[in-house]
Amino acid sequence: MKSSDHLLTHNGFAFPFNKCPILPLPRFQEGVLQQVHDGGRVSALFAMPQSTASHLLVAVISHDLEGLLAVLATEAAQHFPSLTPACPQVHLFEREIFEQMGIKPRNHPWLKPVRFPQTPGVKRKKNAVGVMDFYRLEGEQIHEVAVGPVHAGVIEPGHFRFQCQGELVHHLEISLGYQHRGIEEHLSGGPWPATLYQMEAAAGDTSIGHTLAYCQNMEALSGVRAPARAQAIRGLALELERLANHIGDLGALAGDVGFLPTATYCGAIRGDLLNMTAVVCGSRLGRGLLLPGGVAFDLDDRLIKTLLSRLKKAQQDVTSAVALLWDSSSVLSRFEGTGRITQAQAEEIGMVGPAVRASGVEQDVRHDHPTGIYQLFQVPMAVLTQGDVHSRAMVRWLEIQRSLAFCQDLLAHLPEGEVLMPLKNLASWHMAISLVEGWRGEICHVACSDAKGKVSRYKIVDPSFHNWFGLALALRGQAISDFPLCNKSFNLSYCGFDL
Amino acid sequence: MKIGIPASLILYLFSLMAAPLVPGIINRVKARFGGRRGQPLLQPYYDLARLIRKGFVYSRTTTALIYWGPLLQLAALGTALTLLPLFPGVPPLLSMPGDYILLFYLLALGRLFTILAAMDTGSAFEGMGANREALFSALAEPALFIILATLVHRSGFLSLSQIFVESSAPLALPGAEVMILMAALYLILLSENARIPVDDPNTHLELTMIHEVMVLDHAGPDLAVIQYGVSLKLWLFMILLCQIVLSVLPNLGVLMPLLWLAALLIITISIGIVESTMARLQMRRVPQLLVAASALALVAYIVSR
Amino acid sequence: MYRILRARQQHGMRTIAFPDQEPVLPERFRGLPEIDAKKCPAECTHCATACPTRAITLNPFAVDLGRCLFCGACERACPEKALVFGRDYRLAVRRREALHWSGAALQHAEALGQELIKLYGRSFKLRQVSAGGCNGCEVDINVLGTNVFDLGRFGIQIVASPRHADGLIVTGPVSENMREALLKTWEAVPSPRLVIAVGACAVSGGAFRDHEQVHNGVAALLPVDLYIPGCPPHPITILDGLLRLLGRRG
Amino acid sequence: MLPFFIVLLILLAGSILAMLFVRRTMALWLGFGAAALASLIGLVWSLHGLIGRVHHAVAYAWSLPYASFSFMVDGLAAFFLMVIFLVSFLVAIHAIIYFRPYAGQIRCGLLMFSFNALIAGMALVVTAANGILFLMAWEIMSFAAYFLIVFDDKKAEIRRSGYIYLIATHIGTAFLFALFWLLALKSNGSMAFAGFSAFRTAGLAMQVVAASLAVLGFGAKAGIVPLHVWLPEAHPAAPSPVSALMSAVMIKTGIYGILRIYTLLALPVHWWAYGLIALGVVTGLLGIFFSMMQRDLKRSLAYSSIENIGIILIGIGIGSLGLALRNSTIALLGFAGALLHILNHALFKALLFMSAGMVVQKLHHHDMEKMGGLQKRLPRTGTLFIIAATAVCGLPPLNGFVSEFLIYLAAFSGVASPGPAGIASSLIVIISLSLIGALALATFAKIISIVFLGAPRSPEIESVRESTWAIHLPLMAIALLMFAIGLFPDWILRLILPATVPLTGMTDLETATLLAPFSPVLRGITVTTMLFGFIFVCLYHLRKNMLKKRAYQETETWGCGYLAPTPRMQYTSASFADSFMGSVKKAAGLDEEVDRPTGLFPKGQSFRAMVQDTFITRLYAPFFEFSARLLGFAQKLQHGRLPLYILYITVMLLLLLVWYGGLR
Repeated sequence: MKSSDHLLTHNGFAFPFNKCPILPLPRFQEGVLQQVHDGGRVSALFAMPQSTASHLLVAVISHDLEGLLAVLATEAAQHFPSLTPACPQVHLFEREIFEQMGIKPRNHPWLKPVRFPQTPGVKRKKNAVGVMDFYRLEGEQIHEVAVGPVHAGVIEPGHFRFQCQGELVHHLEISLGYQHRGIEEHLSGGPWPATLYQMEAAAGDTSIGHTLAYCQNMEALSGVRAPARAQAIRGLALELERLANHIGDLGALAGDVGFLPTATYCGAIRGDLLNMTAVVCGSRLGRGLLLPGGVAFDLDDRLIKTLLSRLKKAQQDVTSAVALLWDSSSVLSRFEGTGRITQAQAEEIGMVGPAVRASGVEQDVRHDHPTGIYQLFQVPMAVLTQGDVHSRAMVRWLEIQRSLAFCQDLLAHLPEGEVLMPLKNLASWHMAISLVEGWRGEICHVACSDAKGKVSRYKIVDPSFHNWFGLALALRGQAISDFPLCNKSFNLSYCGFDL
Repeated sequence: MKIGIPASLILYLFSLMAAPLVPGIINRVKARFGGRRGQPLLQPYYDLARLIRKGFVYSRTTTALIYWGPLLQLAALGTALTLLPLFPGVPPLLSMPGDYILLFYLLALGRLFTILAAMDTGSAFEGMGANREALFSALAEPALFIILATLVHRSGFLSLSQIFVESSAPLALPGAEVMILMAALYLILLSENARIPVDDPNTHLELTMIHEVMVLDHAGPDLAVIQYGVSLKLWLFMILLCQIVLSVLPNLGVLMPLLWLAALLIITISIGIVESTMARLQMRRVPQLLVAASALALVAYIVSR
Repeated sequence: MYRILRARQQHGMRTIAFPDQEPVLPERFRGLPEIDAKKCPAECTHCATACPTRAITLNPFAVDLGRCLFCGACERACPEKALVFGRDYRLAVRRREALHWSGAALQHAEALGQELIKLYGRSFKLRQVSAGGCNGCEVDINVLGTNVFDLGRFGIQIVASPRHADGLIVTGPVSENMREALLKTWEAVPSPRLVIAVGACAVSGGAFRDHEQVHNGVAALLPVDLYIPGCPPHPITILDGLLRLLGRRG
Repeated sequence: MLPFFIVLLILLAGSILAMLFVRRTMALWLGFGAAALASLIGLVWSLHGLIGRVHHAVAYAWSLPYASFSFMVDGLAAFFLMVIFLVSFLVAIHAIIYFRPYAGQIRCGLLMFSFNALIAGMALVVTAANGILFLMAWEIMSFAAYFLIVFDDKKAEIRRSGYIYLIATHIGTAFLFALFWLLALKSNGSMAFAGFSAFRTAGLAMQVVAASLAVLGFGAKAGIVPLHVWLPEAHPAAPSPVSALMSAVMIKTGIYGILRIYTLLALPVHWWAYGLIALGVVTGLLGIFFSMMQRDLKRSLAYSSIENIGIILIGIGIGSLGLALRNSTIALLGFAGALLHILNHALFKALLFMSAGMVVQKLHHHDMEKMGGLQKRLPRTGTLFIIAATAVCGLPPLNGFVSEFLIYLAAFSGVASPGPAGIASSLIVIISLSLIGALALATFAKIISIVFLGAPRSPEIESVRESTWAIHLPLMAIALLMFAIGLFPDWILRLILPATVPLTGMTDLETATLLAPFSPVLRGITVTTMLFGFIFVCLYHLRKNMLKKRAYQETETWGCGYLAPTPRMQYTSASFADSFMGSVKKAAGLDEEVDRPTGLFPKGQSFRAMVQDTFITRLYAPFFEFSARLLGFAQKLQHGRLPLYILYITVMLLLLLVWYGGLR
């Protein structure tokens, strides 16, 4: 790493943007490739308008072992040579840049729409959502299966295009964008009164995760630190969110193979976890809990006791419910070997979260780039190597146990003090980067402020943005009837991707 | 060829009425197992009553086959039930040597047109379901006929009514063999009626369903016909199984109706228990299950010689 | 098998007694707001300015519950504690105007007409369409299917195909990208058919109101028969709305 | 016999007139009209013979050594004549309109000539009572069929199909030469059929050899696996009405031959029954399996003919088993089932090929993967095809069910019979019949779905329109006949009984007595199917009344709300067949050219699956390659052309030499 080529920073910190060197394009690209080669991971790559003619390309590379974030920047005008052939993990970022700003990555192998924005002001001709040049396995004998946007269950909209020979899937391509609500675009000039609540709804099942990343950025930009007690409550909420979703996922996985006991019990236990969040803040999804500067609700001893006893109960319940799953050979035969992603694949496409940990990659923001309470309380990382549905389920189960222990520990040792600090004005010309390990994986928010201390560009990278491609790869050569199972084992967000 | 007595007619009408109760009971069992209140016992009837009064929606791609399918299937099932002795000792409405061939070929006719109705929509989902249905039922067919051959072979009679009604000790199979035979028939029952471990009647995922996905485009009264047909088909297979069970039990005379109901109830509950405790098989494992059913039936046949 | 039975024993019967008994809601649950207008100082606009969705209008005071995110910002902002969130979870209404709440009792959702009640009273199947929803409302609809709420006991079910459904349960502000899919789904539902809008987004656009990428709710495209506000609504609020619609709670 | 000769005369006149006036549209009426007229007369005459149990036998001297113009029409021959003339009549009428586009072309004249010759040849084959005459007739029939197959001889693959047919059929003929030579040995060199019965005294080994030669020689024509390979080549190549005629009746002459020889041998013994059952099971299962795998519509139908030959063989087999077991009920049911299936298959396969032909004529190809949505555009053709397909699956209330029912009943009787012998083979019959039936259902469900249902897979289908009513009339007649047989099987079985007489060796009275208990059974089928029809009609009207009062919406097929569904989002024929192959893809002869998508961003891969007949690729191709190498010297003499043809001639010459030598 040549230090003159980039700026090194930490998770949850802000820095004056002019400290970041603007490199010539080739050096920028070499730098990105070099850093990825040295074990870095592209957490974000985006463009921000600089003037009418040119844009600034900014790359945020996570160095997980060192706990550092490298920021690289360059100027780009109409087009640039695509990095995708050399570094596949940027392929969606480049497509996004093309779609949002019209800067074309030349020789991009799959330059297709990402979100099909329909809004005026975007320099693209109107394109119908989901209608694109899908990969096609030629030949009249192949049939395509087109699933979505309206799925059979209560699921968000997305379009899945399978190239099938009978039951065998040769290729799956995923086309999203149906949930596009323009969150990123509308953040410019903010923060607005509704911004916090849009963050809560960026991915509604990850309200705490996204809002936390947002709050950390706002705090960093305004130079305020949330009090320790608030940090602890945030950690508690984040883990409760993880618990609820992981338990729900295990139940859903059981449901997908028609294994009723675990499916029903986990469904109910998930509700119990959601209700614990509601004990803290009145909302099952943690809406209204997090504020920039702290949290809106404190916990008293009575509530802590309630939570502790409920956690204990949930622990017993979930242990017995999930044990049934691992005891049932009919379930295991469905899980094992299904939807494999190798470690090499996972690293190549830059996957994150439990999905990558199931493929043998040690990576967890709570461990690698800890902020807030995670600097004080450790959560052991859960890593498995098979990369199949079974591993992804098992990683969740390990994380459930560790999060349960963490929450109980935390509640027993809650720091004293205030829970909310007033926020100051945002520093001008600063950039802040915030990573949070949401239950799906790394959430990356990058905030840039302009001269007036308003947000000039806000970039959100949901873990799903990295992982959808993994799901598509996992399906190659699989039976199409196993798709729902594979899909659930990833359980990715559509709205978090579409924003 | 014999025409049945009023008792047969009453039983026939009773079957037509009672069939939707079976999925209702299965759901109650599953609810008990799952720890929930669950759907009302009569929910299948409520559903039928609602569907029959709803409007129609048809795809522009489809032809008349989309509603011919369900109608033919129901007519086939309605006819098939007249050939089946519904109660021990009471002959069916119609009977003749080889009636079981006609019975299962009528069902096959219904199946062909159900498949065509599904394929009529030109949707890959329905295609998938139709394909699975065609394959699995093709594999179930030999097993079913081996079971029938075993019955014929043991009893020496050529019609269902003779096998189950006229012979005094119908099968006279020793315990083990009849158990094997019932196991085979039970597997076929689960597979032909789209139950776990072959299909999951509760799943809502287009890509894994078999029966449900074939009727994705049927609405209103057409769907009512299909759902009623589904319960009739389940009833039909349960009666067949029940007859085999009762044929090895002693005749209890006046208590026979109770025994009959108990047997039906036990079969129903057992389906609910299987669904509450087992996971679904992977799609490519289902053929193995069906071949296993054939093998079981064959063992019963060979052992019974 | 033995383990399964033991687990069953341990987990017990989970279905809540609602609607026969009132539900147990968390202490901090934010339901229908309560206003004590007498406490309001003249010219005070704190609550209206704090509201992220501008749901509050003053002079006369009114809250558009359809826009309200139940975030509690107004409650925090009110210096006099004149506006507090109550614990009344019954929020579903049949007409959009009924959500313009000005302190009086809410006009709870009325049951469907006699004919439709006869048709759907004991059997009601819905097709869910997430039209730009954030998976918050979806989560709380999904939860209705668990054995805690056990939607099935009322004869209500979420079905796989719109052809099998009697209505749509729509979440999200209806993004432009979902508009046609929503309409196609609607076309596929055999009549008579209903539309249920769940969540602030589906009712009014919620936090995304006036984004050019969204349509500010379902009503812009389809006739809505039941509005269930909240962000997201508590499952019990949704259940209450559905049961009222079917005339099973009055 | 006079009417029979008049029939032949009309056919001959028709052929000649058609050739003379080939340049005029009228030729179609002359050629096919003569065929229709002759067939009608023949039909009435054969029916008269069948019902009235009139046996004909005439013989005229012939200058050819060992030959005589000797004809005999017993119940069996009358039955086959009836089938031949019935189908020929209907196909000829259909052909008058079908071939209109070719009117005035020379090749059309040749077509009609061969068409009439084929009918005459078939009629002669089943009436000939002299070995030489029989073989002459056999060759007339075979060559006529050859010229019909290569009607469209501009296409290389059609010429290739013609060669394959010619080779296969003449290898078969070679075996027949040997067979008749063998039979003649025992009757002092006489080629008269009547004399062949002396062969009954021959030893078991001789019997086995004769029976094997018959199966090989006639089996090649009938399409018994593994001698079936010409069938899937020839049927798609020939114009569809010709395929109909060939598939419906010509291949049945092979069955006739087997049955005829059967009456001449001292069978039945167990091994003969087992052999036939085994052959039938293999033929039936492989036939339907390969039928499922095809993407060519007519090829798939051709394989289905092989399957049905299998069912017929199973029927004959179980009939023989009945004789061997001295259980005349089983014997009678088996033979009656087989004979009825011959008639039934003739009907539904003719209907299938003719209706498929109308599809092919509109689209100019037989590739199912490019079809779809035709039911909406060709409703009459589609409905007729669906009726025929339902029958071919052996489903009630159509005719196919009745014949399969009889064979089933024979097998179940075998299972129920107290003796241990034959129970196993009866069970095998039951298992394989049920499996064949279920696979046939799947296959035809696939064919109907891919061809007629769903959305069109190629744009030219949009403009396809239905033809005139007239062309469908003969097809509808067939459909009506099929329903009639399906609904009133009792009646049709009585018609067939005389044909079982020569096979079972029973008298008319005996067969009638034996069958008497089955009349109620068949009437039971009538009642049950009537009840089924009644319930269906009630339901249908109930729905129709509902539809009047209810809201009705028309929309697109539910596609998850996706904006731009395409016809590619439909199951394909290959996809449907894929799961049936399971793990035996390679063994099934599936030749997949898959360029699997690899890498993260694949581009431009393609997939192609071809199912080749394993018997061609694994058996014949290596054999002929080997022979061709062996005959390499001849290749040089012939400028390296057509080694296979040379092989054929050489084999023929060799066999003729042997034959002559043997007789002298």
